Formats: sequence, C-alpha cells, structure tokens
Amino acid sequence: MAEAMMKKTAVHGSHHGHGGHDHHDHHEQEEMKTFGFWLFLISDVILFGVLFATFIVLRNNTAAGPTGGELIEMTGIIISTFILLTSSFTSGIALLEMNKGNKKGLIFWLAVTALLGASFIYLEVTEFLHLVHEGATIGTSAYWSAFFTLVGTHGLHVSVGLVWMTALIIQLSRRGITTVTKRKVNIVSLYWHFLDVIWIFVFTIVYLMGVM
Amino acid sequence: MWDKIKAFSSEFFVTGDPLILGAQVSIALTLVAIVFTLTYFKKWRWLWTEWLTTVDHKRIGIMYIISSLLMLFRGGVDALLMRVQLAAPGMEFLNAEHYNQIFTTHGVIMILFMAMPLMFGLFNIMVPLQIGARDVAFPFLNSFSFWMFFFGAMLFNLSFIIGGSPDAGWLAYPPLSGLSGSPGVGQDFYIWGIQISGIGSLATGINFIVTILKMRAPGMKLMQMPMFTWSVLSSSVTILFAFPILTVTLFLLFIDRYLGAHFFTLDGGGNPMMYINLIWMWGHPEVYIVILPAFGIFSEIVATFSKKKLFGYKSMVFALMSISFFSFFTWAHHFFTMGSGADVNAFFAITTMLIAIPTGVKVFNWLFTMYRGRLSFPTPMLWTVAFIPCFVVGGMTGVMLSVAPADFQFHNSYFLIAHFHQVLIGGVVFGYFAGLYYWWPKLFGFKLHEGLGKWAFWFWNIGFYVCFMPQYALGLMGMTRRFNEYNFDMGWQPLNVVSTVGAFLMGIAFIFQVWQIAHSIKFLKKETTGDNWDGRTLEWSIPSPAPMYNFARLPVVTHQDDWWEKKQRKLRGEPDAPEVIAAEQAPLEPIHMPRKSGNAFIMSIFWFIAGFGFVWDWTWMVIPGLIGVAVCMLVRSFTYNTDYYIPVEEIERTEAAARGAH
Amino acid sequence: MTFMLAGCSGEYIVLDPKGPIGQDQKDLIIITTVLCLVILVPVLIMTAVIVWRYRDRPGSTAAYKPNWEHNTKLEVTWWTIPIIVIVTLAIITAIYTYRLEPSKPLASDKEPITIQVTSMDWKWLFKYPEEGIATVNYIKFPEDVPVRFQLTSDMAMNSFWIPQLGGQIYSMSGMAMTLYLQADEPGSYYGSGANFTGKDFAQMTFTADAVSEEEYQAWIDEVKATSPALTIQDYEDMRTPGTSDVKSFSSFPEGLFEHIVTQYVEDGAANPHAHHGVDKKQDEADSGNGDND
Amino acid sequence: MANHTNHAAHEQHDEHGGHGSIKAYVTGFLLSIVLTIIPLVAVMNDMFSKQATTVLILVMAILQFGVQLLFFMHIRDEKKPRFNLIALIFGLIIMLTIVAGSIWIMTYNQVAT
Ligand code: HEA
Ligand code: HEA
Ligand SMILES: [Cu+2]
Repeated sequence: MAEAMMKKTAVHGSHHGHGGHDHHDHHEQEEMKTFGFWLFLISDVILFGVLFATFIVLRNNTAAGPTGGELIEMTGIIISTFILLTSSFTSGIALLEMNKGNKKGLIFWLAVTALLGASFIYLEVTEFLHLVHEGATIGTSAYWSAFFTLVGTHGLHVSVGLVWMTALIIQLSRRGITTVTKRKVNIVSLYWHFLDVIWIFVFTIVYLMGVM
Repeated sequence: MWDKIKAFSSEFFVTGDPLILGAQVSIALTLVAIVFTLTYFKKWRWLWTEWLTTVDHKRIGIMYIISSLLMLFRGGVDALLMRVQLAAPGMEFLNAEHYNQIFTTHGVIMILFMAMPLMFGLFNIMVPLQIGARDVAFPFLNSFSFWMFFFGAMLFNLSFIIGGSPDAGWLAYPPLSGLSGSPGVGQDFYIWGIQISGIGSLATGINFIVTILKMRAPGMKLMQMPMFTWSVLSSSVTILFAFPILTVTLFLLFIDRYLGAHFFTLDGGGNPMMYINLIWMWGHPEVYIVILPAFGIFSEIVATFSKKKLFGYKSMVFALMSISFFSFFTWAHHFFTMGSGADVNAFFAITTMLIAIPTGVKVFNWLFTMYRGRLSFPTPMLWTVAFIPCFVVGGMTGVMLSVAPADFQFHNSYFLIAHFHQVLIGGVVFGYFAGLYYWWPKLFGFKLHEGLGKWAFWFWNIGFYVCFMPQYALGLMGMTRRFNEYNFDMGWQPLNVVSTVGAFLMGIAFIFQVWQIAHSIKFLKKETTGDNWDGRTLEWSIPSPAPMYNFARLPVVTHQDDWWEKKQRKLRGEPDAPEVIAAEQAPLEPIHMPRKSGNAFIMSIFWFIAGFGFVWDWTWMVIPGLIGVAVCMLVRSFTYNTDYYIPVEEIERTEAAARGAH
Repeated sequence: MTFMLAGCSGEYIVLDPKGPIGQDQKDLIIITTVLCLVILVPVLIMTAVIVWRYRDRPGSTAAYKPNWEHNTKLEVTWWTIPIIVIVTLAIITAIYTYRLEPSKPLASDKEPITIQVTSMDWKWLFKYPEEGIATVNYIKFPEDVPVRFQLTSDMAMNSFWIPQLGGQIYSMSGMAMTLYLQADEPGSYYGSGANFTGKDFAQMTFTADAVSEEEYQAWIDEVKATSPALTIQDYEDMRTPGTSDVKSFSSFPEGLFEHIVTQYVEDGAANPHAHHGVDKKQDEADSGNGDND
Repeated sequence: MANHTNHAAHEQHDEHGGHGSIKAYVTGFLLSIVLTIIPLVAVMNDMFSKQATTVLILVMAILQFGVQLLFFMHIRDEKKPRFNLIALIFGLIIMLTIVAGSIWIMTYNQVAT
C-alpha cells in the first residue's frame, strides 16, 4: 500500500519520484501478509490445543471398546513421521533455491515436498482404513472420536497444503519468482513446518503415549 | 407425492403459530418490496458495484452497522416477548417451546449478531482513520469477514421461519443440544450460523492486529495511538486467541450430531462437561472482546468533551492489555457449581476478581480526565457519563458472583441475568451508542438530531434501571433464569411486571433512535468542518465524510492526540515540526488502492449453501457449496491484479470538492 | 436497590437462610457486598461531584487544566486501593471456598441421612437408601440433622437448589456429586431445578420439608405402609419426558441410583446398548467413579 | 516503544531476502531425526518407567518444536519489534492454559466408565 512506502520516505524527509516506490510498496505489503499469516498460524495453535485438550481428557473413555494401544500399528506411523520430517526439510531446501533465484530448483523441491506430503496422506488414509476395518470408527467411543478428529484435522491441514502447493507451483511456472510469489512460497513453507510441529505432538501424545 | 411434499414442508417451514406466520408473511413481503424497488429504480448494478463488491473499510463498516441495528431490533423484539410472558406467566402468551427458542435466539443474536458486528463496524470505520491509513491491512479479507458474518447471521435467522429455532440456551449445553436432546434442525442452524460468522470474526481480528501494528502513519508510535485503537488491538488479540476455541467446540458438537461421534454424548464415553469447559474458554473472553472497544470509545469521548488530555494514558493501555490477558484465566467461574472442588474454585474465583483491578483503574482514569476539565454534554458524552455508574454497579455484582461459594446462591438466578445485562447494556450497548453518535458525522457527513437523541438517551437509561434493578431482587427471591412460568406463591410477579415496564421503556427509546435517524436524514444538516466536536485525533483532520482514500497525503504524527496538538500549536502560533510540514507540502502522488472484488461475497454465499446443506443433511447441497468455496479461494489465489492507482487529478478534484464545501 | 428491597412483597429467601450452609453463604454475601460498597459508594459520589462541578458553564470557577494527564500519587492510589480490597476478598473467598466445599460433611453429632437425587425430564426422583423409600418432587427430612445429597442426572444436566438451605450443585449424568445441607428449624422450603433442561424445566420445582425426628419417622412409616413400590418399569416410564405430580414409593429396586449413574456405560463386547440391566456395574459406582467426596 | 518498522533493517532485508543456509537446514534436519528416534526407542523398548518415559518423550517433543522454530521457521531472524515472537509466546501460554486447565478441571468431572 502506498502509505506504507510514504511512511518511510516521510520519516526520513526525502521524496523521490514514485518509480522506485512500487517495489518497496509491494515489499511492505507482502511482509504484512506474512505477518498476518503468522497470526493465523497462532490461531491454529490454539485450535490444535483445544483438540489436544479434548483428546487428553477423553483418552480413557473407550466405552469398553478397543483402545488405541490395541489397534495402532506403529510401523506405518513411524514411516509417516519420517516422511513428514523430511518434507519439512525439503520445503526448506526449496526456499534456499528460491533465494538463489533458481526457479527450476524451487519448483522441483516444492514438488518433492508435495509428493512426500501426498505419501503421508496416503499412509494416513491407509491407517484409518485399517482402524475402521478393526472396528474403530469415529462413533465407536469418545476416545476414537477424539482420535479421528485430532489426527484427521491434521491430515486435513496437510491436504489443504497439498492443493495450495500445487496451485503455487503452477503460479511459479507462469510468473517466475516475484515479490508476490516469493511471499507465497515463504508462507507455504512456514505452514508446512508448522504442520510438522503439530505432527510431532500428535506423534508423541496420541501414538507414543497411546502404545506406552 | 403430495403427501410427501406436505410432510416435508411441514417439517421445513415453521407452521402453526400466528405470530410466526405473520413474521413469515411480512418477511416475504419485505423481500418482494426490496426486489421491486431495486428493479424499478434500476439499482441492481449500483448495489453490486458500490456495496456488494466494495472493499472500502468505511462502506463495510456501514454495512456492519446497518445489519447490527436490524439485529438489535430482532433481539429486542425477542426480549419484549419474553418480558410480556414473564409479566403474566399464567396467560401462556408464549408456550414453553417458544419461550425457550426466544431466549436462546435473543442471547445469540444480541451477543454474536448485534454486539460483535456493531463493534466490527466501529473498528472498520475508525481504526484506519485514527492511525492515518488508507484502508485496513487486508481489504479483501475484510469484505470476506463481513459477508461471512452476514450470511452466518442470515442462516441463523432463517431458523425462525424454516425448520425451527434452536432452543437449548445461547451456549447450547449438551446433551440438551446434542442429537438426543435436540433432534430437530434448529441446533444445526445454531452451529452453522455461528460457525460461519465466527470464521469472519477471526479474520477480522487478524486483520486489525496487522493494521494497527503495521500501518500506522509515519511517526506514530505505539504509545501515541488513540485509546480506541489500543482497545481495538486488545480486543483483536483476544479474538485471535478465543475464536479458534469456539470454532473447535462447535465443530465437535457438530460431529457429535452429524457423524455420531461421542465427545459430549451421554453414551459412548462422551462427557458433556467438557463442552461446558470448552465453550466458556471462549465465552468468557468473548464478553471482554465486546467490552474492551467500548472502553476505548469512552476514553476518546471523555477526553474530547472534557477538553482535556486523557488521564493516565499508560495505565489505560496497561489495563486494556492485562484485561485481555487475564480474561483467559477465569473461565471456570461460569461453572463453580460443577463440583470441581475447592482448589479449582478458589483459583478461578481469585483470577476473576483480579480483573476488577485494571477495570477499576480505567474507571478512575476516566473520572480524573473529567476532573479539572470543561465538560459539555452532547449525546455521546451523555452516554459516557451514564455508563460509569451503571457499569460500576454491574461490575461490582460481577465481583459478588466471582466469590465462588456465594455464587452457589446466585448462579443461574436473575441476579446473574441482572449482572450481565448491566455490563452488556450499561457497558457495551451504551459504549457503542456513544461511539455511533460521536462518529456519525464523520461517517455520513451530517449530524444527528440532538433533541431526539436525548429523549432516546433518557428512555434507555430509565428503562434500563426499571427493567434490571428488580431482577437483582428477583434473584435473591430465588427466581431462576429460563423459567417461562412461575408459581404465584413466590411473590415474584410484581417485580416482574416492573421489569417488563422497563423493557418497554427501552423499546420506546429504540423507536426514538429510529425516528432520530429518519428525521436527521430528512432535514439533512450537512457537517462541513470535518471536525465538529473539536476533536483530538487524526480522524477529525480530514473532511466528513472521509474521501475513499481517507488521507490525500499521509500525515506525519509527532504527538499523542496529534490533531489537537496541531490545533493548539496553530493557536499559539508555533510552527509544526519540519517533517510534518514537508509531508503536508509534498506534491500529491497517485494513491495505491485495493480493487473491488465480488469474490468474497460469492464465497460467502457458497459457505451459506454448504451450511444450509449441513443443517438439513443434504449432501447434494453440501458438496457444491464446499466446492464453490474452494474454487473461489483458488480463483483469488490466481488473481494478481488486485489493486490500482487513483490518479493525482482525481484526488485533486475530490479534495477541492470536500474543502470547497466550507 | 434498597428501595426495591423495602417496597415489594416477595420473600428474599436467599437472604433468609434456615441452615448452616445458607447462613454462611448469606454472611459471605453480606461481607462481599460491604466490601464492594466501600468502593462503589465513593465512586458514585465522585462521579456525581466531578460531573457537576466541572460542567462547562459561563463563569465557572472550577479549575481547568487541559494538559494535566498524569499524577503518580493518584495513580498509585487507585491501583493500591482496589488491590487491597481484592486481596481481602480473595482471602475471604478462599477460606469460605474450602469451608463450604459442598462435598464436605457438616460438623454435627448426628449421623447424616442420605438422599439420592436424580434429575429427570422434568421431575425430581428422590431415594432414601437407608430407609428404602423413594419420592418424586418432594422430600422430607429431620431438622438439625445433616443431609447428604447424592446428585446425578438421568439426562441433561440440572442443578439442585434449595435456596434457604444453601447453594446449588449441578446434577450430572454419569457422575454422582455430593452436597451436604442441613435445616436448623422445621419448615417447608422451596426447591428448584436451576439449570435449564428443556421444555418443562420450569415445572421442576419441589418442596423440601424439614420436620422433627418423630414426624420424619412417622412419615417414613406411613410411606412404607401406604405407598406402592417403585418398580423398574415405573422408573422407565418416568424417563419419558413429562412433568409429574408429587409421588411416594414404599421401596425401590436396589442399586437403582448406581444404575442411573452408570446407565450409559457400555459393557463392551456383547451388546453395546444393553444398559438397562439394573444389577451390573454397581460396585464400580459404589467405589465412586466420578464421585468426588 | 519504537516505531513499527526500522528503516535500516528494511533496506538490508531486501538483499538477503530469505533466511537460513543449507548448513542450518541440514543441522535442523539431523537434530529432528535424532529427537524423533530417542523417544521412539525409549517407548518401543519399554526402557524406563511409565512416568519417566512420559517426561522424556514430552521433553523431546518440545525440543523438536524448538528445532523447527529456530532452524526452519527462523524465529531468530525477526527484526525488532518482535511481534511474531510476542504473539507466539502469548499463543503458547494460552494454549498451555487450555490444555492444563482442561485436564485439571475435568479430573473432577470424569464420567463413569
Ligand atoms: C460485557 C460483558 C461482561 C463484563 C464486562 C463482565 C464483567 C465481569 N463479570 Fe460477568 N458475565 C457476563 C458478561 C460480562 N461480565 C455474562 C454475559 C455472563 C453470563 C453468561 C451466562 O451465563 O449466560 C456473566 C457471568 C458472570 C459470572 C458467572 C456467574 C454464574 O454463572 O453464576 C461471574 C462470576 O464470577 C462474572 C463475574 C464478572 C466479573 C468479576 C467481571 C469484572 O470484569 C467486572 C469488573 C468491574 C468492576 C469491578 C467495576 C469497576 C471497578 C472499580 C470501581 C474498582 C474497584 C472494585 C473493586 C475492588 C471490587 N460474570
Ligand atoms: C448484548 C447483549 C444483550 C442485550 C442488549 C440484551 C437486551 C435485553 N435483554 Fe437480554 N439476554 C442476553 C443478552 C442481551 N440482552 C443474553 C446473552 C441472555 C441469556 C440468554 C440465555 O439464557 O440463553 C439474555 C437473557 C435475557 C433474559 C432472561 C431470559 C430468561 O432467562 O428466561 C431477559 C429477561 O428479562 C432479557 C431481557 C432483555 C431486555 C428487556 C433487553 C432490552 O435491552 C431490549 C431493549 C429492547 C429493544 C431494543 C426493543 C426494540 C424493539 C422495538 C422498538 C419494537 C417495538 C415493538 C413493540 C413495542 C411490540 N434478556
Ligand atoms: Cu465470565
């Protein structure tokens, strides 16, 4: 926004013509968007906090049905954990490529990240199907309601991230690395790291403590 | 076939009650009339380009305010209906089911669809002007927020004529609100109406935090911001942390109902108490979300009409921030009687009381702003002065409620009802009215008729005390809330009659306000100075109503109450600081503005469609709704051409017209 | 508010306690009111005086200091005074909170009697496990003897409130809460369900009669002699939503209360919806899962 | 309090553009792997008492969170005033309050199971 730029110039009492402003202008606006997104992530922290609280409070309420420890297959979970960790890393590499100005590298690593994300989702769906097969659905007991909602909400976030990354890859290939696309990549990778963090806690609290 | 249709429509439409039938007919007639008028005067295009697609914060603000005043009317009519029933419980003016629906919708509408949007309206209109910005940080998101609120509110209100209203209380405790307690669709309307508008509220919170932190005029330090802006910041921060809790809680209730999950059900290991715990984690901060901006408004007004600087600026800021922080640590005071033991109760009782300290500091600072001032009493100031005693009494009764063992006697009684109406009406409603009267000229470029405003003021005030003071007494007489009937032996009737009279006095007050607005529009007295109250903050430095870009040149701020200081310097013949002068004399430059967009409006309609589908369990409707939402988002993501420049000539023309007027 | 108190006909039952708990709560209400008034009254007076004195009028002699915006002494004062009041209040509250913890037995040389309370849609079911009788929408107990109420709910959460004896406690399904009350003098006290449970919730008022021990015994004997027994079928019928008259029963199925508390517990494998058997899970309920006394 | 943006930082920001280096990412990645393996091994092999394991795996999760924050999300690189960090800290406090408060309150209101 124009005023953002004028803030700067006015504070310093200097006035150059407005040719050079556009860049600053956008820059400031993109920075604002990143900050706004950060705040959104914090609201998401709260959102997951509530889901975790619910899960913990209801964790013993299995209504004489199966418990998590009985049904959870850790192998798949461990694999998906490492997949997600790796994808967090590759999304960082994508960022590095972007800062080097390497559009191809950026798109490549984003694609790798998205693929890892997709395999994570695939494993998650498989796990859910396995659980349903074993007789644990969202309606089985409070424990499973909380389980599916918490894990599923995380999975939903990852899926949204996938769509978003795909859209971004298309935009990047069309427009290249600009202030705007740069900000978008920054935001998406922030989101991705955030989902990784959430997963760590899902992994610890739902799975590790579940099988303990 | 016919039978099927008949069976369906008897479930779909609310039938069988003359009151509701009347409402249905009148709503239908109003809709027809609106469509006819728009078509006849060829206003559809105007509506679309000027309003539905606007991203201008001032227009969005106006739309918020109009909708919220309509909702005040709806909620107020609900209140009057309840009061009639309670004055004469034997008459069965409303049967039990209706009564339950009405207090539920009254509570929801008043807090979520009246207080919140009125507050957002004031945020929108004033914050950018007060901090010297051309719009909010994310204008598109802002229009999205509005339309989400609007369609959420529409969805909720629809339940009145379609499907049946929710009737489990404004916070809808399960299992009553679960499938076992409320099998009808009313509760789903509740969930989706609030959910959709809640997403909008969260977005607004984020938007204003960024706006305030990142878009202040050059030179304006945080500690130089107007107090209203501070209060918006504290309220927005509270929204940011509180609304996700609401979203999740309602979502869990929804999957209980929709997918047969067992979070809050009686069977399957569900625990309804968890809902109560969660909903108040949002619910308590929510009441501070709505009161904090009112505090900000009072601070502005009290300084302006005392012709004196706000006393204790720093402690005011500190108090605001600590209230929003502590508001997250008190939620359990709403269920002291849940039997969570003395440790929990003692802890939450004490955290609750702590809030009285910063609140008290604010009260004293307002008093000492007036002290040694020169007070004048136009309507905004009248509301402010009336607020202080009213809110202090309401706050004190709040403190009495916070004493856990005493609350065992107050809980769910009319004592509680009286407490929260006193802080909600005496604090929130009075505050927003004060702000509305204060900023009206800035908003529309004309003043409101003072005489009628004073009538409204007195009716509201006297009506308030007549209505709610007896309710404290009723509480001590053991009358519980949400009773549609009571036994005459209890001796509750006389006070209930008094209370009802008070409610009608407030109804008359509201009529005065409508009249006042109509009258002022008819005998339009243009406000041409741009600074009709001799104001102190930046919004008064520009013409009324503000041009679409707000500030032709962005001001450079050097002081708290910058505009006032500037006027004082002029009086004293002192020059402004060089950077201020430089900014003022700089040549005009093209102004960068956000482009209009219909996307937010359309996306919200899709949300509405999805919500309506969820309510009726119509997957065929849910899916296109959600797909529509996703498509709108993607379209937006692929839109790069989101802003434009206003050329210098146009700015010059607009400025000349505005300045030339005086 | 005072003028209201003086002028109206109703009875302020909250302020007219007839038992130790209610008495303590009344004291507490009065203490907090006084503490609040200590601040409220000066604030109201100050408001009136300031508004009057500094109003803008021709020839006003009142001081005008447009830039006076800070005074450390004053600000410290109004941070300190509320802090002192709140600290006092906090201490008092904490003491009373522990003293009046509802599940704490009352000091008395008499053995408490137990009444098991169930809120239903929309009636109260009371059971006297020691006497083996049951009533609906009516209770009677001896004066001067602590009464141990065990509260649960058949459906939605309600709240059990006899204002003149003491404050309310929620009755919640799936758990049993405990509330001790005592009447110091004989009388007929108003009781109600204070938490909304749907359509006819307003009809859930009941009477609590405190009588002498002899009268109480006589009443028990009479109920036993003249009233019908409460069968499981009666109980199931009662579960259909609706209001009820006052009723009494000479006996009730054993473990009915425990059954109500645990009725939603699934017994696992066999049949997830078989929660109508009365006998099962009694032990668990007795051991007080969810009972916090 | 300072003005909202700092001009100098702003200028310099353009040049270095993004943050982090390959070294930081690799370190972060390795740390996160290690921090995942430790609790995994501890749990799968039942190495410690239940309580000790709980503490251990929670500590590991928190460290892991720190690693992501520092090495991947570059919370350190923020220029002053650090609104991002402040907001995050507040958010975490509220989040912890929600979790701890719910657990505390709800221990007294468990349903019979
Ligand atoms: C704008 C809304 C608003 C505001 C500002 C408040 C403010 C406060 N509220 Fe209120 N409250 C509600 C809206 C609000 N409340 C609603 C809607 C409900 C019920 C919801 C429902 O159940 O449906 C409710 C219910 C409610 C309860 C639950 C009671 C129950 O269910 O049994 C309690 C208990 O602690 C409480 C306490 C307080 C306190 C201590 C304050 C404090 O913040 C007040 C602080 C202010 C002052 C104290 C006055 C000024 C101070 C001084 C002059 C300084 C010195 C004072 C002292 C030292 C005492 N409120
Ligand atoms: C900001 C919030 C807000 C506001 C402004 C109000 C305003 C009013 N409220 Fe409300 N109230 C709540 C929030 C609010 N309330 C909440 C949250 C509940 C709890 C709900 C629950 O239990 O779930 C509640 C509950 C509640 C009850 C308790 C019901 C019960 O428990 O049984 C009562 C009873 O007197 C009441 C009365 C009133 C009255 C008389 C007004 C008046 O101020 C209204 C003023 C009137 C108007 C503005 C009318 C305008 C209309 C006209 C002018 C039309 C004229 C038509 C005719 C004369 C026919 N309210
Ligand atoms: Cu509260």
